[in-house]
Amino acid sequence: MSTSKNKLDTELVRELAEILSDANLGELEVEHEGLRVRVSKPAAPAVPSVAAMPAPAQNAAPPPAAAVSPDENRTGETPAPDETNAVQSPMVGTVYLSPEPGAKVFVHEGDKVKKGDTLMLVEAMKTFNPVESPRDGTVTRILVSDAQPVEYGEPLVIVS
Amino acid sequence: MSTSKNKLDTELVRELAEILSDANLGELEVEHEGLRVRVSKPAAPAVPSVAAMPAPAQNAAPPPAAAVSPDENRTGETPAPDETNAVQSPMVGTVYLSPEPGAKVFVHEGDKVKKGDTLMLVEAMKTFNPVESPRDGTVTRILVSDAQPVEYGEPLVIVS
Amino acid sequence: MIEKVLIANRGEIALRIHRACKEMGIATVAVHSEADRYAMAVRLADESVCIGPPPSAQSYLKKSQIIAAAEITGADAIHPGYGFLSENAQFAEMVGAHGLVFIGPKPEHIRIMGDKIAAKQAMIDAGVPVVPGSDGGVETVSAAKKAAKKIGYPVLIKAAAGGGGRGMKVARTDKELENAVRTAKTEAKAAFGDDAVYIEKYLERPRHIEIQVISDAHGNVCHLWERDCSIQRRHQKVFEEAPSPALNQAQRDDIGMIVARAVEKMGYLGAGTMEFLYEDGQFYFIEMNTRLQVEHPVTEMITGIDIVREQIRIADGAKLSFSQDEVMLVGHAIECRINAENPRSFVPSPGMITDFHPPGGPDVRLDSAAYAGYRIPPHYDSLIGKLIVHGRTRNECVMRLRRALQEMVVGGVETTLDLHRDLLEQKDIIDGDYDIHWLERFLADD
Amino acid sequence: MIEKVLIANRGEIALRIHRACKEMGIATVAVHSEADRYAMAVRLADESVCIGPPPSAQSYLKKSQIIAAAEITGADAIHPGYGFLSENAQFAEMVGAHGLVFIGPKPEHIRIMGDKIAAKQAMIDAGVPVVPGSDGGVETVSAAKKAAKKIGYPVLIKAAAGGGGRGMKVARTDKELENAVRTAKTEAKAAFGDDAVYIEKYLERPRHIEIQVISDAHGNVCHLWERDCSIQRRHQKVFEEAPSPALNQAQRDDIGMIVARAVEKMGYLGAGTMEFLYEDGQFYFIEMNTRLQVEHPVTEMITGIDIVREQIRIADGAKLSFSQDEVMLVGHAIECRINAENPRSFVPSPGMITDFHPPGGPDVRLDSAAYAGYRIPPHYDSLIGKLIVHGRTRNECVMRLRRALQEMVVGGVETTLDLHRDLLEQKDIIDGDYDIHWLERFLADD
Repeated sequence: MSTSKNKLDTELVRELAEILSDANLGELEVEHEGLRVRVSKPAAPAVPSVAAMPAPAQNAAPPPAAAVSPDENRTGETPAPDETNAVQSPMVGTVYLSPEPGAKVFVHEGDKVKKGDTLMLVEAMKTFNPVESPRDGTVTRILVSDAQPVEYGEPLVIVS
Repeated sequence: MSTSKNKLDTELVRELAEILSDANLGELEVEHEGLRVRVSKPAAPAVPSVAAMPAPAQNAAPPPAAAVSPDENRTGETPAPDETNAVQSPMVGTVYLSPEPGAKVFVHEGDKVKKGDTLMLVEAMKTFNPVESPRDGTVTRILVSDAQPVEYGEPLVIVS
Repeated sequence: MIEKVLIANRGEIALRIHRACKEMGIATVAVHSEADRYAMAVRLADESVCIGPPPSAQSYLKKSQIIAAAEITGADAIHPGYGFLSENAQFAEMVGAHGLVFIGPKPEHIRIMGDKIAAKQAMIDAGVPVVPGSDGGVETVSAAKKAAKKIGYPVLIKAAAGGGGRGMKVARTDKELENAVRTAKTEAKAAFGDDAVYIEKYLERPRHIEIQVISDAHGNVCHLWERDCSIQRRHQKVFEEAPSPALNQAQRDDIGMIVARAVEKMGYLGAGTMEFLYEDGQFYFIEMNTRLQVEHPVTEMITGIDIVREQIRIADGAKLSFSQDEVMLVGHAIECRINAENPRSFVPSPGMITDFHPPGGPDVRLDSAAYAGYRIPPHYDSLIGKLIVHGRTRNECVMRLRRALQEMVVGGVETTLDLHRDLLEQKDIIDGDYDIHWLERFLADD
Repeated sequence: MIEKVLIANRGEIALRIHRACKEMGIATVAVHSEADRYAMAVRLADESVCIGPPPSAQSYLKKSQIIAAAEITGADAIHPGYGFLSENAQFAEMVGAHGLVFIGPKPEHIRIMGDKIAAKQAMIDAGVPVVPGSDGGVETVSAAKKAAKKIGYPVLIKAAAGGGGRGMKVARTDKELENAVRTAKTEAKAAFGDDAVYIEKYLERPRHIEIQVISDAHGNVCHLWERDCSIQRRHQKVFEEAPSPALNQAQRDDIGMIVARAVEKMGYLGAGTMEFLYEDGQFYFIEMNTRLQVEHPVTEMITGIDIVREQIRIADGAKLSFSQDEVMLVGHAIECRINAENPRSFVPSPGMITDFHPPGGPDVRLDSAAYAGYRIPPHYDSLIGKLIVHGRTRNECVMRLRRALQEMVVGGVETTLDLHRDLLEQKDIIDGDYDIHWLERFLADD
């Protein structure tokens, strides 16, 4: 894992991703001198791969508590919000909406925030990690509740 | 990890993406002197059932003599004739084109025949069963050779 | 020396036989109806021959076509599987008359065991316990009443030529008996062309326990323990296990040796199964199946013996590859029959299997000819697979079976997988506490 | 009492652990990277937690994220599988420090065995035969020459911190040794940040034979016989079998007892494997893997023991469920590793598996997390399944494996199935006559 590679690769990857997007491709793979890069679009929600993908847990009848992770259940209850401007959890942990129990929450829906403002905390292994706003904007939706466990990449809040 | 790669690849990739689009292809892969590029369109929503049918025998590599029945091999050698007017074997057995060894064949290609005329015999378990023409017509094609084993429903001769 | 076997069957058992042959270096010929052109055994076999249109009577039951197929392919033996021609003595004779080896018992034993009255008499002669009943057929209603008085009600009226539960009636009084005998005779005549019926004691809550036996042409006979097949619906087995949760090792040894001795006395050749009802510590012979059984894999999993392989070896004149002392009994095995049927109404569900994902991992076996993209034809029975699971203990086996059932996916058709998932949650099943009526009661209550 | 296990791994071994848990009534938590959202273990687990982006360093190797996942799901134990964090002593310690059970050995044993020089010394102390070599590291070229003179050429130069064959050089003369030591030190420094190297006797045509051991916290230790893993390519095992065709029962008993006694002396806990080179009747310790091995199923198939189940029981404080006398050795088992790779160039072939049809029938096991429609991510190793077959004899096993390989279909990606089909036709494989260089020679000749 040489670090020099990382820098130079990401440039290439960015460029390939642009091409993918521009040319409206599904997948793109380049291999050259020991380096291989593949970029692909997420499978569109319409296509046959869904049908072809058996869902053992759902089909299999009485599995205890169904093989769906808790958070998937949760978001399943309400119509999925537009997550394009969502701030995602940078880590696995427990999310807190206020600095300490009983204190005021960092932000409410409708609040204006600046880039770098703390939106919430994620606690993992006894350390509290601030989740900062990536941009100036308005908090249009808070997607999690206080003290809820979150996984990596889980949308927490929408700032648009 | 040469840096030259960055410049060189993306140009080529763009060009390949264009070709893919222009030619309305699904996927395109190029390999040349250590460089491999693959570009593909997002999976189209049309195909599933055909692709979903695995062909164990054909894929499975070295099965002795391949899992294809002899007659399938045979018809595979020549372009399949139009079998709409084919007379099929009524049973499993051995087909004979003449009443006895050395005798003249019942019919030649091009012969005119009447409904009920004997076209060939199928022998099974020491009994000889005549195959009769189902209609008046012309023998346009004989699909089997003398003393060949045939299965049920195998096309023997075309009378049109 | 058998070098090419024609498999005169279809579905999972055709594939099972193909597998045994390939593992012995023997070439295979799959015969098939027009409806089975894309069957797994046909695709995998070295050669295949279409023998007729979809109806069984014109294909899988067509003796002449099957023998002709053996002739044109140069097969030297025929394995009949189960069902179809497997217990047809005339077919076994024809196979022999054409210089081919029939992989199964001698025609005379098929014939005796095909006649329930003769079979019962043969068992009495061989010292096998039978259900108390009329000594031979009952011709008239009054003869039936006399026999019933001797046996004691309730009694069962059975067609001598019957099988699979067809033509069976229960009577608890003289009056019920009158109707039952008349109806049974009429039905037997219509179904089998033979109106002979006989009477037996009707057991209230018996288990169905069967003993697997196998013998070679050199006088060696072994029993391979029992299978408990009490979980049945309309006399069709649904769920089978070995060993039976109801027997202890002494009972198992006893009945096994009784059966082995009887089979030895008969001079029976090959694999066979003696079926018993078991109630209150007593065994009652009901019939002998002179063929491979659907549920043979549960025995294979506890003994490590490949029964189909042994059948072929025996037909080829070889000795059994083990002695009675070497027959192991390791752990516990359960089989679930997976049918393409609605899991409650049992209405068949033929059609295209769109997804097929078998369970894997330790001690899980799937015998199935299904695959993703396979179209189940509507012409035959609805068995699409058998899931067989082994564990070191019955509890381990049950737990493993549960997780295997949860992994398995069959898409596009309805299957009885859900019934089995339900069964594995029932206390009686978990405890092994059931009789042959348990499943019907469970389904009625539900 | 362990009630919920977090599986800190991916692919087939994550599924393997999930299966063992479900069969014990234990709930499962699958952690996964963003690339593994649709992985089979994730779909089947009771709960799942995404722990990071696709690169292993940011997900499966991220200790804090895995422990956080255990905390938010309330898991009480972590099974590390193989690879990733399975032999990371620091992780094992962290798991314990957070009040969770690490399903694996004690950190100190992971640590000792992770250092090749310390491991070898520990084995010498415990009476295990080792490869003759330098007693500890060689600092200089002249020290290396002195050691090589004592051992006798050819010799092997190895990185103390190495593994998987990286940083190994052969030298047959003093001159070769000079270069080899210098290169090895440079490479070791670059690869492992530690330039310590040591010297061992180089065996010309050894077999790789490893002994599976397992011990509980109550002083009970059993060995579960050996596995022969000589068929390797670039030090990666390809095909494994048990028992080894090269050993007789006396040799098997001897080495098994030597290993069991050494493990007992160490106070080692859980499952582990001692790897040996074997040549001319002599065993030479090479390393001990302090974790579950990829090839553990071959041992499971000949012993009937579920090793993962035992690991969990041991971590939970239970006693081994068997004694050494009860460890069976029934028949023979072979495992084929099926990789998504070109079967000759071994170039990985990630992508969508369009068709997936596993083989079935008796004594065939498939451990695979693949399914039709699954997209193999390009970020991880290319193992997509392990086909393990058992037979009463080695010949039966080979024949069964052949037919199973012929049945199996994986469409959409290239796989090494064809390599295994080829191997099973080679006389040396059929005869069991091979050493650790056999496969490389075979591939070079081809």
